[in-house]
Amino acid sequence: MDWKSIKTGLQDQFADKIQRWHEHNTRRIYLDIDAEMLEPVVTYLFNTLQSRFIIASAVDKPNNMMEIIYHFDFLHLPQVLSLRVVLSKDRLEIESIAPIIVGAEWIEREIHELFGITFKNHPNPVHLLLPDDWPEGNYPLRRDQ
Amino acid sequence: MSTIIPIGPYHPLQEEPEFFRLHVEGEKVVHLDIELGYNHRGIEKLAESKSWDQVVFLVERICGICSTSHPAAAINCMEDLGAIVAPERAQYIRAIICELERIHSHLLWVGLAGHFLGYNTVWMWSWKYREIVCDVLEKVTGNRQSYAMFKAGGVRRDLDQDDIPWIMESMDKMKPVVDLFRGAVMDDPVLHARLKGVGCLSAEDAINYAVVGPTARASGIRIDVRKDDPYFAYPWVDFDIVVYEEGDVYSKAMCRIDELYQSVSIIEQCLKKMKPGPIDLNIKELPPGEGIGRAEAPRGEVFHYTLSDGSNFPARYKVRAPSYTNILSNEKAVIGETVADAALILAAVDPCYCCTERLTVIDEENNKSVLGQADLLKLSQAKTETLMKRLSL
Amino acid sequence: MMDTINILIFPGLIFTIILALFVAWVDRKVTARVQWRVGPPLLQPLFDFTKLMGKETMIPGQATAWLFYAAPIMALTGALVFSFTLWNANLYPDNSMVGDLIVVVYLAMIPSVAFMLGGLVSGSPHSVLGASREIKLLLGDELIIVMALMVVIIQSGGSIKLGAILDYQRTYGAVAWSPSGMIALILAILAMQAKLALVPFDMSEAETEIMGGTLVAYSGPLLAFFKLTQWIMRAMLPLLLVHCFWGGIIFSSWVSILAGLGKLLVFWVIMILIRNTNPRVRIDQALKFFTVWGGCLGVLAMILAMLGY
Amino acid sequence: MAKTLYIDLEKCRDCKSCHAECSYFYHPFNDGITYLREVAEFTLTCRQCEAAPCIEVCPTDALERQDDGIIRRWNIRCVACNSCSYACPFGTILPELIGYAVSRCDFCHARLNHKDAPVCVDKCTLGAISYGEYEVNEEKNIYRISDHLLVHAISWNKKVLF
Amino acid sequence: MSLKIQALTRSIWVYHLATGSCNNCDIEILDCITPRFDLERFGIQLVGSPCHADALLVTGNMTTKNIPRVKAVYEQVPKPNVIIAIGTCALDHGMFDGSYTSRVKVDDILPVDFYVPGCPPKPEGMIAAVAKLIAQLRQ
Ligand code: SF4
Ligand code: SF4
Ligand code: SF4
Ligand code: SF4
Ligand code: SF4
Ligand code: SF4
Ligand code: SF4
Ligand code: SF4
Repeated sequence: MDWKSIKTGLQDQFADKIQRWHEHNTRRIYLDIDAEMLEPVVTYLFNTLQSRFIIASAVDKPNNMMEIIYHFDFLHLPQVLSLRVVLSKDRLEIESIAPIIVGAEWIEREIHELFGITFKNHPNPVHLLLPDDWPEGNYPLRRDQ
Repeated sequence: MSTIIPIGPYHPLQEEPEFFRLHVEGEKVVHLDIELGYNHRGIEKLAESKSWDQVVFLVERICGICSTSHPAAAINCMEDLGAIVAPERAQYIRAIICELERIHSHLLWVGLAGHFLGYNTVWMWSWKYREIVCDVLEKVTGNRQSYAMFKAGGVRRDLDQDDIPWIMESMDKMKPVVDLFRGAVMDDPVLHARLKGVGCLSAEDAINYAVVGPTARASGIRIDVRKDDPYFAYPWVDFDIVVYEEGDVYSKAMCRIDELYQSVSIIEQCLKKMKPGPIDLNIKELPPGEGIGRAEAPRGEVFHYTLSDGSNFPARYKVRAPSYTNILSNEKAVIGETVADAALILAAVDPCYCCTERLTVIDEENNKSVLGQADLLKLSQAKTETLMKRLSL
Repeated sequence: MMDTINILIFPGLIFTIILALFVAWVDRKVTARVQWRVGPPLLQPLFDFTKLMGKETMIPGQATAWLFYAAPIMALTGALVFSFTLWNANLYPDNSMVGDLIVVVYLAMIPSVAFMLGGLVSGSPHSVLGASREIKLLLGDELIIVMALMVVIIQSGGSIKLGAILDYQRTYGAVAWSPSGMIALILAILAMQAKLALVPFDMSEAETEIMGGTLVAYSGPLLAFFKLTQWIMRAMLPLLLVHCFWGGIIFSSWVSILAGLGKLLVFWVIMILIRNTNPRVRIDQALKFFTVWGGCLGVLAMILAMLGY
Repeated sequence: MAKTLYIDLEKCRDCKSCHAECSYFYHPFNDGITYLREVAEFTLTCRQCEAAPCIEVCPTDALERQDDGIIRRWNIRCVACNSCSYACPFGTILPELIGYAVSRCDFCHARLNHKDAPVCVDKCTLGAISYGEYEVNEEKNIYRISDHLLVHAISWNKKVLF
Repeated sequence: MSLKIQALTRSIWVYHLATGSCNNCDIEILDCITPRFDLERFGIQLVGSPCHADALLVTGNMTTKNIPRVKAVYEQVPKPNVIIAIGTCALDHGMFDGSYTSRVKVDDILPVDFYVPGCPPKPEGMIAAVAKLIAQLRQ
């Protein structure tokens, strides 16, 4: 599978759902999508395009926003595709992708404890890194604390 | 009733504390719980209060074994952010350091794996030969670990042209060593029986758990950042990706040993191709924006993501170490194996070995440990012995 | 007077301890050399021992205190008496008071039992487990030792006197040179290895193995006693083999004394080499090995011995 | 007309220590005003010497003259040794402005949407910062530094004065 | 100088305790017992149980999650003993100063006797430290 067909595949499949397609350079591609679209896009990426999940990075953003960036790559291709999902801090909730990709389980737990984002339908939503008696509502990587 | 075997969090040979809970029924492992966080130092947060230069030093201290792969990913990340291309000589030097580290790390693994199988002598021997690499690193970078060589846009120290013959010589010394260890693993029927077919991770699971590095390559997945997303001097040198199909512990071991040859050859090629020239661009600033950096650590792909606001401190720094995904995959690999093998399987992904060194069986009812780490170690070593017996008698 | 010297200096307390410390050093030195290391200085075991004597003793909360104290003392006493008996048998083979094989075998068992006891009462789950394994192991290796010694007894005309065994060998040559004796010796070496907790249960110096062993909760002087017991047994069990299979040490001339010590050295080296070149055995495997293979060979050796081979 | 930030550098000169707080989002220790003052000083009061001692003395080549003649400090290279401020014969580089952590100011744009004044305005002890609609006026020594910043300072460049 | 101390200085058994380190210090400690450096020459050896230890080597920057465990281990070490903090982390958090997971230093929790700075200290450095330690104990 080459990058061109991946690109056309994605664009055909989710033409109007992709809010922004940004190529930082030929190897680093950022895609902005709606939170509701995450599940179908990830399913498509993982099952149809056979991408490999790398990790998700959450970023606390100004203006009451929180971002989760899901990074994917493809076997034998240099491209890293990053799906960006923006959440409002008033409703920090997103569908878990761990049911689709097992490898996402830990990072979602980690994001949950460090940023306070809730992952719906996560198979095992408990603390990963912090002690179990870590105060509720204290999210160390958030900037408002 | 299933018994719980906690692994951790302290043991003499261990490095950092982590905690596994093996649920066992009889001899079979039925479930694995992993508890992390004893080592959680909040590096991602700390990175936000360090300047770009300091971030390189900080990520170097994520882990001492991979102490150059994190900086490698970090500078890849910064160079991606600032669209910087470091000078050629710097790229060669970087590749050399990375490969030296791979040799040292793989030898370290071989030694500790030997220890785990009951061959303490192997441990001592491989660490003895590891000193060759440490010497080279000390001469080139000034330190045996934590080399502080990399910076965005170049390297901090040049490699002395006069040292090259000596480094070449050291690399020549490495080859018979690798032959020795390869021969030991290949020809030893006990090891075959002990390692083959144990702890298999299928290619499908490898993708599912997003494993990387030798753990993935041993399952037949041909991924290697050095080839897929070339960085440093890797596009200019010739090397192969070592792939084994079975996904068992034997494949993982062979994968690592074969990579030693590749690393030695890459270093030699780099030393030959290197020309005198500038080693640093002395960059001025990093623009606002995002950057992604990847590097192939001895244990697999290291991934860094950063967000810059244009100041000299990152606004967000995300690190994904290879063990992060590899350790989780144990959840799959150990199921259905015996306790004696479990320790070995956990160790096979090279999760900074230590993680596997802390086992105690806990009786679920009164939560008292009844089987210690040493016993598991013994179980593991005993199995080798049994096999030896079966094969030789 | 002679008796006091006998008991306290030679071949009793002091001599035994010195020999034990020496063997402990040889063990560590050879191990180090095999691993490309320099190894500890000659007096290292002595320093270790003295240091432990000066340390605080911690009694684990769950331990049965008096048994916790008694076990190491019992172990050490057992080992000392064992060693004393053996040396006396070699020194004065004609003295009928020196005891017989059955006594010696029982004496050799005392330290193992004490180890077990210490492990069981210290309350630490690790040591309890270690102890329970040692019990199992004891069943296995004791059987083999008894069978091997049976061969000796049969060969030397049914006598269980230590002196008689030596006499026989001095007249007809060492037991080990006969086919049945050889088999018995090999079995005995393996069993000895197990008894010394060297191959299957290395509770010795190796740092990783101590955790989970019977000694895990011991500290200070009590640990020192246990260590010393271990060293004494390591030095002296080979003497039992020399005595039973190789004609013992003859104290008639310097040459024969040296030759005797040479025999002892051979066994020490065999012991250390086995220890260094082999991985460890799992408990049930060891048991199976001892009961099935060891048992068969033992029976075979006994039959051969009865047939006069 | 859009609202901009306005800094009276002349007032700042009398100030013993800066108490202006900054609500910049990404770094808790960020001090946007310092950064703005640094840029303003370099733009307006620096004499832009031909053989600039500050550039000469900088051990890490962190100072560089831009095409428009204005000196700029590159944030990755600078190690905050303060040599430049001692070398400057006119005292225009204030040591307290040359910090190791280079701060940013985003003029609190996105967050406040031009409705309220940024926190630095309220926290400045001498009232040197304000937020509103200002006009460039060379007569009154008000200069534009960037789209969102106007500064009042006596510029040496002002030919009339010399 | 008592015989006790004399013997102690010639036979130091160490137990190695990582409290959230980066592994480097720990690897270098292990390096000290491998062929190149071979600390067994001085009677120093790693032991597996804190009950047997004379010296506790503490590395790492003491994450909050580790504190109870570290205390539990310390209580098992019989007196007389020495606590040696190895590496900059164990001294002063080093690079990790200010992290939200580590608020206290090693010497807030354990009575540290010796500090070996370095990140990581080289094996030579650790051996030098041990030599100094022995010299001091003998006084
Ligand atoms: S892969 Fe292992 S050695 Fe490397 S940084 Fe991660 S934990 Fe450390
Ligand atoms: S407090 Fe106000 S007047 Fe004082 S230095 Fe800061 S900005 Fe200038
Ligand atoms: S403070 Fe910065 S700019 Fe000034 S001389 Fe030092 S390094 Fe150069
Ligand atoms: S204070 Fe430090 S940097 Fe400055 S001159 Fe002295 S040693 Fe050099
Ligand atoms: S020395 Fe002072 S006045 Fe001259 S260019 Fe440098 S900062 Fe400006
Ligand atoms: S405008 Fe906002 S960002 Fe700029 S200095 Fe003031 S408070 Fe800080
Ligand atoms: S070793 Fe050198 S660079 Fe490191 S802290 Fe000390 S003086 Fe600074
Ligand atoms: S002192 Fe340095 S090398 Fe040692 S654990 Fe800390 S960061 Fe790692």
